Amino acid sequence: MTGDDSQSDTEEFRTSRRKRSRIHRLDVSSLIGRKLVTLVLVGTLVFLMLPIFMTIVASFGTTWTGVLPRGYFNLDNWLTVLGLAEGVGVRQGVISGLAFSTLLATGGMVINVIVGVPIAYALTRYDFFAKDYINTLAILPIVPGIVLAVAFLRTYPEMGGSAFGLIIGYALLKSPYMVLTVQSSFQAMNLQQIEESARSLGASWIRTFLTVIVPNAKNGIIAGCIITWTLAAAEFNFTFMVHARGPRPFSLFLFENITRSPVLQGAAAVSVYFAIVTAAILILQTAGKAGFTTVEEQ
Amino acid sequence: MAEVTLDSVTKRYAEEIAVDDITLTVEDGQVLGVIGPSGCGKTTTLRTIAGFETPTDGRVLFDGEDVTDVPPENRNVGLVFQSYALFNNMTVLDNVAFGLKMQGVAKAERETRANELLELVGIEEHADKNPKQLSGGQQQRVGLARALAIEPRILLLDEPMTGLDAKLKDRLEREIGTLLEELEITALYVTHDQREAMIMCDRIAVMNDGHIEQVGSPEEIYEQPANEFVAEFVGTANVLEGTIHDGQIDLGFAQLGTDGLSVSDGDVTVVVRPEGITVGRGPIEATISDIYYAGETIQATALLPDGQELSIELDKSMGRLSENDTIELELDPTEIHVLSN
Amino acid sequence: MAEVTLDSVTKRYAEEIAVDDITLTVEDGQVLGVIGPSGCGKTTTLRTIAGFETPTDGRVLFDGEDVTDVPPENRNVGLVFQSYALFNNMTVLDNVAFGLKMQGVAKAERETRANELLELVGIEEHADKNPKQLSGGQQQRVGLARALAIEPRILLLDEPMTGLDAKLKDRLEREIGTLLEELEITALYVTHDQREAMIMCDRIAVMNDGHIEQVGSPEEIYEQPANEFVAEFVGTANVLEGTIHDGQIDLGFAQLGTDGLSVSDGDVTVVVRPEGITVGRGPIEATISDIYYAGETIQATALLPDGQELSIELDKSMGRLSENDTIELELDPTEIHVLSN
Amino acid sequence: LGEEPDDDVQTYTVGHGEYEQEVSSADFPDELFIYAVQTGWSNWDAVMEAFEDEYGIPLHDDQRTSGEALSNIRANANNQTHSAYNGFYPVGLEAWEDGFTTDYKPAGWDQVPDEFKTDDGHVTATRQMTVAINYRRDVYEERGLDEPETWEDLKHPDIAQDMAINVPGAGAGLNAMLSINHAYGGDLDDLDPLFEYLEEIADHGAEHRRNLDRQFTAGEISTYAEFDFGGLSTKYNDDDIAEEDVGVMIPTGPDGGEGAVAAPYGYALLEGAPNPDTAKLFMDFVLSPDVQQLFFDGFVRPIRADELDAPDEFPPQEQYSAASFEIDQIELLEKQEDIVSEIIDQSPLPGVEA
Amino acid sequence: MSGSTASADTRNPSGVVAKAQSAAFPETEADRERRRIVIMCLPYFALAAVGAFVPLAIMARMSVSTERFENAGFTMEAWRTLLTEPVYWEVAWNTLWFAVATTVFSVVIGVAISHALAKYDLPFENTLIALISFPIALPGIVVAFMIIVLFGRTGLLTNLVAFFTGQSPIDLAMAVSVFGLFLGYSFSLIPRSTMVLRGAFAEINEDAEEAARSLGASPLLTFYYVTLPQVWPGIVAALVLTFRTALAIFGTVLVLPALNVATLRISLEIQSLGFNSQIAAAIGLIYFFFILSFTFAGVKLLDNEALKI
Ligand SMILES: Nc1ncnc2c1ncn2[C@@H]1O[C@H](COP(=O)(O)OP(=O)(O)OP(=O)(O)O)[C@@H](O)[C@H]1O
Ligand SMILES: Nc1ncnc2c1ncn2[C@@H]1O[C@H](COP(=O)(O)OP(=O)(O)OP(=O)(O)O)[C@@H](O)[C@H]1O
Ligand SMILES: NCCCCNCCCN
Ligand SMILES: [Mg+2]
Ligand SMILES: [Mg+2]
Repeated sequence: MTGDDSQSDTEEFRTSRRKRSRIHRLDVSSLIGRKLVTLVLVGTLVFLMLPIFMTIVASFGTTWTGVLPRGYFNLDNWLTVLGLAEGVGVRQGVISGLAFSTLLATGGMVINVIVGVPIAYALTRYDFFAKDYINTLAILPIVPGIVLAVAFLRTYPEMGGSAFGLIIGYALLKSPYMVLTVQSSFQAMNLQQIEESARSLGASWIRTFLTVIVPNAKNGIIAGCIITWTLAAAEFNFTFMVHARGPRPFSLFLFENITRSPVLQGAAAVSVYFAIVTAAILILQTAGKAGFTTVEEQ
Repeated sequence: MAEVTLDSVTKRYAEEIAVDDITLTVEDGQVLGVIGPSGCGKTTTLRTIAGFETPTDGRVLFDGEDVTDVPPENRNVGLVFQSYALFNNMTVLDNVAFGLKMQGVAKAERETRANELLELVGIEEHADKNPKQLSGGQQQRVGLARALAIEPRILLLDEPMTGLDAKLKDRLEREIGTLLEELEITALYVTHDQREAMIMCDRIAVMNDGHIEQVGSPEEIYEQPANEFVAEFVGTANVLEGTIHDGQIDLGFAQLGTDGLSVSDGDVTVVVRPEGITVGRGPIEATISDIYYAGETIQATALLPDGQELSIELDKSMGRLSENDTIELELDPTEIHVLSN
Repeated sequence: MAEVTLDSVTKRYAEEIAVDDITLTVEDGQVLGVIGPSGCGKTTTLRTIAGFETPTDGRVLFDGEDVTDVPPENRNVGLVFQSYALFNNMTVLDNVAFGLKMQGVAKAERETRANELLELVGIEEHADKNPKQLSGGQQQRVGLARALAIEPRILLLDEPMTGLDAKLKDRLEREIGTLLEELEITALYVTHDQREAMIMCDRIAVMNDGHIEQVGSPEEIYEQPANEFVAEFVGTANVLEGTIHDGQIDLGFAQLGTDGLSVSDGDVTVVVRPEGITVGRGPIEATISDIYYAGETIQATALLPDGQELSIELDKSMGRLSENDTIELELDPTEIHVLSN
Repeated sequence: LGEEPDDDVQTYTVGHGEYEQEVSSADFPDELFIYAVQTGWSNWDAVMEAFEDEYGIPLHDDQRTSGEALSNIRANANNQTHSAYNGFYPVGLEAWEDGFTTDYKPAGWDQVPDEFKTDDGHVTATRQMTVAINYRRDVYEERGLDEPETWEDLKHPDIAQDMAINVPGAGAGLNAMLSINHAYGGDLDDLDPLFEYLEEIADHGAEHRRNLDRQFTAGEISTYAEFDFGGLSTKYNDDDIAEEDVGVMIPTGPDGGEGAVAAPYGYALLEGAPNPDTAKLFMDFVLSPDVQQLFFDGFVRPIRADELDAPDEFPPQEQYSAASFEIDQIELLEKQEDIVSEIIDQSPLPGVEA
Repeated sequence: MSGSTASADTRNPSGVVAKAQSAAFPETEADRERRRIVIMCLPYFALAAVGAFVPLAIMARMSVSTERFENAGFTMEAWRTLLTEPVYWEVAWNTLWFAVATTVFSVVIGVAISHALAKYDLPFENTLIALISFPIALPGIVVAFMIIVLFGRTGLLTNLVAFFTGQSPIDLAMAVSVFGLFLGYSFSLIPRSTMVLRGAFAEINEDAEEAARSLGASPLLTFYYVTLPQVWPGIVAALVLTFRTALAIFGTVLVLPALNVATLRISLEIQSLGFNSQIAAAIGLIYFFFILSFTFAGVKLLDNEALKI
């Protein structure tokens, strides 16, 4: 074979390779436009992520006139929303409100675990009387927080302003998220046989539930914790009506900064929220990993 | 180790009867195979013994003691599932040690014993892995070691090999069979593969539609099936109809003596296995209508002049036969089993 | 019907080579079995022929025509999957008629033809049901009828029996085998069950790790395996090491003549199947270390004085033997296959 | 909570006339809850600090608007969490009418003009704010606009495009709109002049928005109708914007007539207050001349202004004289809800529902 | 207890009383299981009773109270007002059409994304999924802020368009408009619908798709005849869950009040319109029963498997 031949062979080979990579893919989107579908994906991603990113960036800016915020790196917005800035403006302890809200959200989350995990389990594992109705209730967003709050205060006047009332409300309003996420975790497990294995090995039912079932559903439970925690930490409607005394819950601070402050300051407030959400996610994931298992995750 | 007895156990679900008045004893140290078509009640029977199902009627006895209402965790029964059902939140070692932990065995001791069991099933080097990292066969060994760790009175295995690769299954069948024998453990082994049951079990129960059709040794089940269902379900069977008179069985295409058979005149159904048919010589003329080379053996279908078909087995030494070749057959009277008369 | 040729086909994924330079021809009307361990590239080979994978290198030819870049829908290839892959949103009849509908065949005509095919596979009475209402075996027949309806040039079957009940599998193997033969269709039949391949296929390709280790008739594969892998993978094999000198094979425990074998002095590896070992008489003394009643046969392991083990098969007529019994064996020199010398 | 030793207990005399009584420091709470007494508004920072200095009682920083305070009072009808209402005077009258207030006349009550207190001592005004137009002088200059003097001037497209009026639910918003309505000849029974006006500015991009001062300094809006307090405190106290860039003027109607409501703010002791005595102490404190002066310092016109010196930073007195007017608070109370809902239904400006 | 004498009837009690009794004092595994179910459901019912059922009953009472601040007297006035005042019909209509529109849009986008996630070899797929699902954890008021950041007067996109067209950003700002609100809803709903749909798309039987192709179906026909019917239940589940969520969104519309929907109206009744607690309660009840029956229909209609996030 001469060098020329081998040259043209390679050439031909390349052409056919190129042609091949263009042909038929299985999915229909190649026809209506894989490009279009990818564009939708990328567009959605940008739509969802860009404002989050811009919020964080803007919170460190000095002005935002024109396309992009300018004047970095500036902590004034953060100091202002955290109540640490000199001069006029709201001085109330934002930090204490944050701590208070963290406590409330954690309380709501804990109740959601206690309440949501068992019922999600019962609904996934067993067949029983009125199951469909109970399932419906368990995943129902009851009523908008504001009217629930009015009814709540009318039912329990003494709970006005109590942290306990807020925790109960958060637990109730956010429980559907816990039930739904944990349910999908249970559905992905071989629930019955795992449970039966543990029991045949001498574990009482409750021990089985706590040491085998729950740890195996940990991803769903952690996901549920994250969602219920972050939503409770910023639950505005119910808080707004029921909160009266004690440090001002974070959600009210957030709402005020979003609706009543210039964009850069709002951005700083929302960034504070992102920061605590990120911290909560990291803590919950770390705690979840450490607490539930004897093996390293792959 | 214990003797298990099911005493007239019935399990009824809303729509149907899963187990229908079963009475059965598995003797101490015996491995009972349970075979039968899908949905015949095998799993339900096992779950009733383990205590997860409350029988609608009847009792479950371990060594004569009524355990019908004893909770599963107090029965000391080991379970092995087709799906492995391992605890993915624990290492392989902790899976095996779990039962001992529940018994309150100290950590050091239970880990020693769990390691011994992992060695027994040949996967000691994987002790610290997550079960998910193991292959199917390895996971099944973990499942077995975990069940054995509590030294169960009874071991229940529900299709533990289904889904494994043919080659691997072969190896595991032998290994687990040997292990069960050595440990002298009482076990119920559910499978839908009759060959597996014969290789691994001391006795076999053939179930159908919630009933037990027959219980016996593999030989009994294979050679003296109680009825047509068992004959057809276990191995290849030629079930033939005939009549008896004058001490002769008349199958139409063949007449056989009834020496050694206690039969009376009238209609008769007999079972003849392929191995009971001698090929190459004999009074029956037939044509090969189908022939398969199957490695170890050559299997064929012989078409008789009266239109009946017989499953037969050819000897390789007979040389190449092919479809439409004519052969001579003889039924061995001693290999004939009378089903009903 | 067509002849299929794979010409130096390689399929590389990011991490690994699934199919490694395979060249293979399936002749018009032939059924080629493809066997090999999990992950060896069987499915990838089939998908390449069907057009769902573009080979990294090499060509696929149908009747000499390069179809490497023809989209699947224009190849006229029938596919049958282990998972059945039926369209659950259509009736059984519509499943079978789907391919004809795609060809633009008029409704009345395609239904007539679909009904014919359902009759062919013996499930005409289920035509109006939803596939989910059928048993596994019935669903697989629908899958087959659906693939056959388009009168494909080539039929590709990927483990169509895996997951079926042993009994049902047995029956379907024979039925489908007969059907493929009658239709004289070119087919590739993937299975991990070597017995199934032998029963159903004209020729068998044994794959391992992306390569083809051997292609040949079932007899060739079983009786003259090309290498140890094939010998071990297909059936039960005793692979023995020995030396040749003076026209004698010395296996340590036995000496055999080399009549009819073309071998030279030196080390040798031979394969002996259990059927090649006569049990009951002979010069080799052994102890039974393991014995299984398997219905049709009794399988055992014989422990030789030098510690080697041999898989053997016992004749039922030999009466009850059990573990630790001593037996005498003889290797049949004509049944020995030399692997390497 | 341990009992304080006896010798630390102090008593104070509070109340006007028949309401005179002793309050004891033994009854002081750890924190006093009064609605809408909050940092960042009306110089309450200084008032809160002074009160704590004087009596050692911190006040809860209650960041509510008057309307929010009223909703909270109503929602907690069966168990009040705060001791007193504070905020927009007519909203206080609503709470009074709903029966949530109780009678108490603080020391200095007699100094409060009659039209700014209820006879029964339930609601008492403590300060006053006048509707003003706050505008960015730098932006106006850039756009080549004249400084505004009347509501009419705001119809200019270059002004209306980034102008905002607070929502009707907020006192500042409602008063700004009542001012416009009055300026164009409407009254509490006829809001049509307001809607005609809003129509015109809506076409150019004006909106309803809530708390506007920070958005104003950030340049998101260049003009907003608010109280004088808002503009003045931004002008003089806000580091983010130069003093000369903020203009505050009291607008007249198109023909130079009245165009700026002077709106009273006040407080009311709540029925069932958790700490009534301490609340009374606070109410007396707020009405005392020193504290009234603190309001002045924070650009809020105290109710006892006549007794004090007004700072120079306020717009010229002539603007107030020419433009400001008062609304009958009792009449407003009766009609307020209908007015708010009518505005919500009919305002053409986006953002009205908030 | 001695099982030996137990008859079929005593082993498996029927009738509610007998069942309750056996669950309280279990003797058989079946009884113990029944007790477990009760115990597992109990915490939820305790919370729901305290936090929802009793307040809901009080709310029902509230809607027929003659007094605004306490439950007293009886009048149907609030219900009559709801039926007769056109503004409430408008609120109902706004609520429905807007929830339907945003739901359909979000599910369509979700379908495209799930399809891409299931079918394309995307880089960093797990990160992508994490990013797309993250907004599920964001409350409505924060979501509204996201829209302000993009489309407000200082918004990035507003100013970008302004920069290129030379128009004033003030004219271009769309955050507080029905369009802005639409995007705000979509910001919350797209991640939810995508997470529901992802399951359906991940479970597509690709073998069946390949079977169809080999039978001569083009990619488009394969999608129509084989893929779509498989993902349809997932799409319905996504529609159900997304629609429910759309009805319940409040924080976003509170910050971007461009359309008077039920949640906003409830807030308005309580805050700005003089604490019309009776009307707010009546709207709340209608809302509750609407979502209850809708969810129940969803649970019945769909396989449980499909109803998950
Ligand atoms: N929880 C249940 N509720 C209702 N019917 C059930 C239940 N469990 C089993 N059944 C029914 O009881 C019968 C026996 O089921 P079982 O699982 O014991 O069969 P099996 O022999 O193990 O079958 P397979 O070989 O398929 O595992 C079947 O008809 C099954 O449908
Ligand atoms: N889409 C893919 N991407 C990457 N690797 C793949 C892909 N498909 C197959 N492989 C790899 O290619 C090799 C061959 O796979 P293939 O499915 O052809 O094996 P197989 O012989 O059919 O196995 P089995 O018997 O388990 O079905 C395997 O190692 C597999 O992991
Ligand atoms: N920090 C927000 C200020 C809102 C205005 N408050 C008005 C209170 C009236 N007293
Ligand atoms: Mg079973
Ligand atoms: Mg494969």
